[in-house]
Amino acid sequence: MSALGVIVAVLSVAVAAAVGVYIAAWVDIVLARAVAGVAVRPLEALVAPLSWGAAAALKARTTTERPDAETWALAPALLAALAAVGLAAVPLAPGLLAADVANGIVLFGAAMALVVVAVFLQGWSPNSPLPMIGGYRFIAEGLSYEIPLAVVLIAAALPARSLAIAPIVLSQENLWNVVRQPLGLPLYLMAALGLAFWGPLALPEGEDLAGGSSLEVSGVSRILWRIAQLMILVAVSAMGAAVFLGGWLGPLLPGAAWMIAKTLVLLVLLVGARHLVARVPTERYVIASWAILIPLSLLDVFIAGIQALVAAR
Amino acid sequence: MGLTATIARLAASAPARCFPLVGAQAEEVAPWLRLDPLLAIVDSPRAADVLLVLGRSDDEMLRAAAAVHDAMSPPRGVVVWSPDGVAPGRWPSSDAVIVREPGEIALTCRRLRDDLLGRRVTSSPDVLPDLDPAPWRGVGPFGQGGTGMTGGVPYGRPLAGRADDRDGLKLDQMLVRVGPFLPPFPPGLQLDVKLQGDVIQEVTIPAAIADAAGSSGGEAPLGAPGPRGHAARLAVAGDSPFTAALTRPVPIAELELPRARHHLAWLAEALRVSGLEAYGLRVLKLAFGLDLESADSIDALDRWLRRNVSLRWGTSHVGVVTGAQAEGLPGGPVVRASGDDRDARSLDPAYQRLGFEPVVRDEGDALARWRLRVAEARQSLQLAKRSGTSESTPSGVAEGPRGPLAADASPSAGLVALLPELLAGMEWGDAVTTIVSLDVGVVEPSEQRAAAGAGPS
Amino acid sequence: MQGVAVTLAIFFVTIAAFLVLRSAERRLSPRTSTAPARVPFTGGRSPDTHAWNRYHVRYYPMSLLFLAFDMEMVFMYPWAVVFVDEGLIALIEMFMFIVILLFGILYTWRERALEWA
Amino acid sequence: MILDVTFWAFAALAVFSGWRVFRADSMVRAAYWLLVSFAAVGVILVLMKAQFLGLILILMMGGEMTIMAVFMVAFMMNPAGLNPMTMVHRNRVAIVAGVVSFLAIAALGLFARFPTAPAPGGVDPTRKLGVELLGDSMLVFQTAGVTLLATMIAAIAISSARGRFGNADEGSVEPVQLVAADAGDEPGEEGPR
Repeated sequence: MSALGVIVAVLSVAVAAAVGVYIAAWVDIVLARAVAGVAVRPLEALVAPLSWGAAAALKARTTTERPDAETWALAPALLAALAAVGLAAVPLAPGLLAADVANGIVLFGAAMALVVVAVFLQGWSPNSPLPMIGGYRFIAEGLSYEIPLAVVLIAAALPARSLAIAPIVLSQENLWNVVRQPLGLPLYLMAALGLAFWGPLALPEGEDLAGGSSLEVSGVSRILWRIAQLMILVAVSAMGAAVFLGGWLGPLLPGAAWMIAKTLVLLVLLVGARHLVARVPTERYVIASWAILIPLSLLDVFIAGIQALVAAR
Repeated sequence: MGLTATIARLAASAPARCFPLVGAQAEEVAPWLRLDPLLAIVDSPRAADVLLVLGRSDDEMLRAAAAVHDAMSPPRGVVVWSPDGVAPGRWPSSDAVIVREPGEIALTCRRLRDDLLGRRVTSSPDVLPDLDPAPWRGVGPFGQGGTGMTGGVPYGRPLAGRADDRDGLKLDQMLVRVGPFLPPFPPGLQLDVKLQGDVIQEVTIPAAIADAAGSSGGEAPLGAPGPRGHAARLAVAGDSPFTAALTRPVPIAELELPRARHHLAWLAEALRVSGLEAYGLRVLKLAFGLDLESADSIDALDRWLRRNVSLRWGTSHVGVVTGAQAEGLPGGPVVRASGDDRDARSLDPAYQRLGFEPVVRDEGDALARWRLRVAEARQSLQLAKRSGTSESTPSGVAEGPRGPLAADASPSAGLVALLPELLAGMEWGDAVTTIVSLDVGVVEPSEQRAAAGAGPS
Repeated sequence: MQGVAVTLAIFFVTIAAFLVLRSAERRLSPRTSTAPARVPFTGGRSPDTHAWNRYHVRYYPMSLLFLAFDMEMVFMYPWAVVFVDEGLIALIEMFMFIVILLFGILYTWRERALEWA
Repeated sequence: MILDVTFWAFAALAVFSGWRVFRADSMVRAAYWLLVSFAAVGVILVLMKAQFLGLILILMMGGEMTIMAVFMVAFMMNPAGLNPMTMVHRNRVAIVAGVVSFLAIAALGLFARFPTAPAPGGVDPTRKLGVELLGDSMLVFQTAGVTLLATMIAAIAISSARGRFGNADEGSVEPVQLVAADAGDEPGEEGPR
């Protein structure tokens, strides 16, 4: 265990998260303009996240009458830390992995399970009605997407015979999981949108709650919350690329380039979903998740299981 | 300070984030502001740089406006749009920047924002006195104003009380005083919503609003397009063509284009509330540049809406207005979406000559109202195209985009009155979908209301 | 252990970094807070009570269902590791296990316990 | 050395946060202090080479403690502790129970014989756990499955106010009558009673 190795790993995850977040914010702006039918100007939009963030940063922090100040401060930090841990669990190339643990998808699952805590605290802490409704909504949402998320990751682990991510990537050498387990990636992406409370699953922060759990937040805290949310998007995109799109596997280019390219593809998909899919109603989402998505994810496990058995024979 | 200045320079190209307070006679200005790249309309005053006061407000709305102003995070500024160059009513903030021309609103906001962030202008000071809602400091055994487990006013407010609920649990009932400036709701709409969890138990309408919606006139359709683009569009004509049509013949094209434009602007807002802000902007652009040749664009829009499963999921079977409920309403798209074909235009010989048939849907839910409005927008373009120079026949009733206008009734009064019945038992999100789909227009100038009460002057 | 150390380091460093960044806003903008500025926003009118209350979680049956399924996941992870080695028998076992649990969802759905509005 | 420091740090955190659970006024805080305590124990498990168990503990407790928080808020008056209160009741019983269980665990720690040899290398504990669970018979899985099913059905039957034949407080109505009485009546449209 070398201290230098730990420092390098922490720094590289920080850089990856920062770059990923910036790209996500930029892609969001570009896609929004494209969908709105106004001139896109991708290069000009490159500075937009920076200037928008700067404008927001110069605002003072607001508070409410009797908030839970400590948990309110903790919420964005916790969300970001969980996203960073999730991102650290994803290998960039063979051997290039920050958090090399034997139970990679369990680590990822544990980090993502705690996202519910961060978002709930963000909504609960200000002691304000609309954010609180948002926070409670996210619990309903979180309890609904968590099981499909874990189950499709488990299905991907079946052919690899391991819960670590690198063997899962290697097990896709002949055929990527996106083809082998056709239900896996769509279910994963739906859960990923929920994790990032983004676009169609932005239930805690929906426009119907006037911003919901982040309604009372201003200034730097507001940007930090948005950054943490985008970090989650980046982390789930990277994990999706590794587990379903064959990670670093690919011809010609070096492995890391493939991994980055695949992550970006998923990131664009997830970010774009916000501009094309309407926000789903909370209650109907919960029912659909339990009555349809969870059974489908279990079906996915069986498809994966039968396939793994046939392949092993 | 060096750091602040550097960040302020970085921020210079960002849009000014505005929280609009839409008053009477400003409904036709407000939607188009979203099209301006200099501005970003935000949902929460906490995130806004500029409070944008549009049109005229009554005293009650001004009180709320002051509260919204104080809720904004400093540095903050105020821009008031007032065609006659004076601040509306008794607007208490003396440092408001007053704009006469609608076309200058965006640039003024942007300049004010830059000055605020660069610390060249001081942040607008609080309007309301710094008073706790109830005295609590040092009160009670712990000095926080509370007594016992649930008594007293800890930190200035009491705790919520219990109430029965349909699932047999007796938990707390939370009263949320919605409006008049809560973004997903129509400007001016005030509701006292009693919630348990996220389900609405009871909705009551504060007396003043019920009053306003019931009073005369004031349908505010969107102005006609003019030659000078944005600025000209924003220059509001004193009267809408629909109120004009009450008393004199108006070319049908001048009624039908604004109707289509109103429906599309409504659709843009409805899409925004559904989480599709970007697509809403596309629709808003279409509405802004709407002309007789836009039929294809509306068809494309209709196809897109019909294919979008997520929108259908969020709106079908939501907020059903039954046939019986529709019968009690004066008319309008809401009624026609519930299987009732009342439309003042059917009685107009000029429209009859054009072969006018009202668009009707039977489902009565939010989705039906969405589709009906798009279909009506399409129909309006056809009518406008076919009408040539023919004019409407004044009969004392004219069909506005929200329903029939008469000299003494606004079409929204019935809708506001229907809300308590419609919303009880709904989940919050569905309730918002329902309210948005009804297209309620609430804001009325208090002067007009007073004038209506005092009789002709 | 390197992986564990990195994970812990990343977690705590990120938390610390975000808390430090958050406290930076005091330098950027002076913070003022008056009573009217602290009123929770619902559109311009003051609330009668605190928002914190005995909040009626409408989805409580679903959350109980979740507890059972959370337990199910604990069984699935180790099962996934040994699945291929154990072969068909593992598939059948998990199939039966999951079908049993699906009856739970079916029952809940039929009882309309997932609905709340 | 670092390992020891980390272990003691998280052990201290687990104890500290366990103590905070009973000092917090807010139900949400109490629940999440307990989560912190569990998470610290989870990290300790990971440090003790039971990585899967440690992580799964954190994974499960994330959801579980949230559910607990939500239920505690729903059923406790003054759930956010706006008026200070004490979370400790029946102190004498609690002290006795605490001392007894501490002594029992301490005795276990002092007198039990722990294996002194380090865990053999090259063994994947998760794999071993899987083999143990699947084992020679289907007993473990199927017992767990049936138990969980019973849990679910019991939980729903007890907690849910609605049923497929109408609400619980109205008694059940036969489906045939339901169709006749309830035609076109959306449940969402009912007002609160």
